Amino acid sequence: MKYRVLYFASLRDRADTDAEQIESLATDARSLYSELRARHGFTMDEDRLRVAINGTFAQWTQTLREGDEVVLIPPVSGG
Amino acid sequence: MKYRVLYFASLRDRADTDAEQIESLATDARSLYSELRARHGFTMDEDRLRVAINGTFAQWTQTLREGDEVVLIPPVSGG
Amino acid sequence: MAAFRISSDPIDPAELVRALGHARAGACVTFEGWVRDHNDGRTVQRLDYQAYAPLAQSEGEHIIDEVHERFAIVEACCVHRAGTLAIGDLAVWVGVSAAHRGAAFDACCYIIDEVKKRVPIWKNEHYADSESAWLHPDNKPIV
Amino acid sequence: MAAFRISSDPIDPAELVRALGHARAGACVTFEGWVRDHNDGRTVQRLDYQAYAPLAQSEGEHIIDEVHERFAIVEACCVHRAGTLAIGDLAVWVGVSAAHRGAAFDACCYIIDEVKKRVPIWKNEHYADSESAWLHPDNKPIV
Repeated sequence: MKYRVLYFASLRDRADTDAEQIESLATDARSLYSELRARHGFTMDEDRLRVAINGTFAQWTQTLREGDEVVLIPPVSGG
Repeated sequence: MKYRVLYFASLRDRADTDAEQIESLATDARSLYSELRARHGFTMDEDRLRVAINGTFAQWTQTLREGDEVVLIPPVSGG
Repeated sequence: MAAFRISSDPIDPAELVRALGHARAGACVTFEGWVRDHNDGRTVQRLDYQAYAPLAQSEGEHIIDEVHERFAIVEACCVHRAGTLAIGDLAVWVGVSAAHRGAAFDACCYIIDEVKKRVPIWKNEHYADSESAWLHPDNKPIV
Repeated sequence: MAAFRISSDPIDPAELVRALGHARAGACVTFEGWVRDHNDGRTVQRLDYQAYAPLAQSEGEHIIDEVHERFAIVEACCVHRAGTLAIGDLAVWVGVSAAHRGAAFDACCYIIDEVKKRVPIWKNEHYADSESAWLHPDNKPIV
């Protein structure tokens, strides 16, 4: 399936892009992140990240649908 | 002895003056306040007031000297 | 400029905040006390503040000294109005800068708590029925 | 105007405080987060903030809704900067008005705590040695 993935902060630097289209067999956010770790060499474990799907915080186990926007949220540091 | 007494807030309203010279036999702040209560009809007990002598918070038992400035401090309500 | 003062003129928060600025300060907490239109169930129309100025000044400065001893702050300042104020007017301003926000919140809170407890300033509320009353710290009128 | 927003332009606290004013509000507490010249022992020269804007907006609005539910306040507002900031710049502003000061302090503190925990905004610190590092909430750089 095709997903749109957005990257922020250190993940954006590591992926060297702010967004990309991904063609993947992953059907949930967790397995998609495993693929992306392998692809970009992300070092952060999944339990340090949160995931948002289509603009809303979601569970790693949430089933993905064709065209979903998946956003990996590293620990935030606003303020 | 002669003292200068300053009044604030409800005590000023009751005494109908902000300051006065008092000729008194009182030798400490407590006995001076007793006299002033009688003179002006103040209703507040001494334990609701604080006293300042010559610009500094003082004890009711502090001995007064000729010319001291005695200030009766009702419960404050700034802020 | 003294870090505590009684002012007959309106308070300018922007200017006061600028004076708290420092390159090592990452947090600034301010408290503003505004004249409310009600107290203890009565409609308030305006306030007068009376101060015993010399002792208010020295007691206010003591409080500022205390927060520098007790909290890891950079700067602290408090200005209290005297005179007649209308609803919505700024009656008291407290500002604290610090490296981190915890100390700034704690110190700001401490200053206003202590000013209300200890500094010889009195509030006379004028009510809609044209009565007025001096308040003491639990905000009940003194009869 | 939304009670939470991300701004690319400098924040104007005076204007924001005015919007919190209300005749029944007797207290206003503000928090300002300023860019510090140091963090974790390193000299900081400037910051960049990156935000995931749509989620930052909705999460920020949730936080403002929460304080209205939890605390007896009148108004609450938070504005967070995005983009590049210099030392001393105002990075985040929080303001809360309330009838009484306790609720204003508590709500202001709650907002900044939750914004720092939950809102998807990231700080990139640029150091004197021309390195830079993205921070996470305990303020340690992420390698």
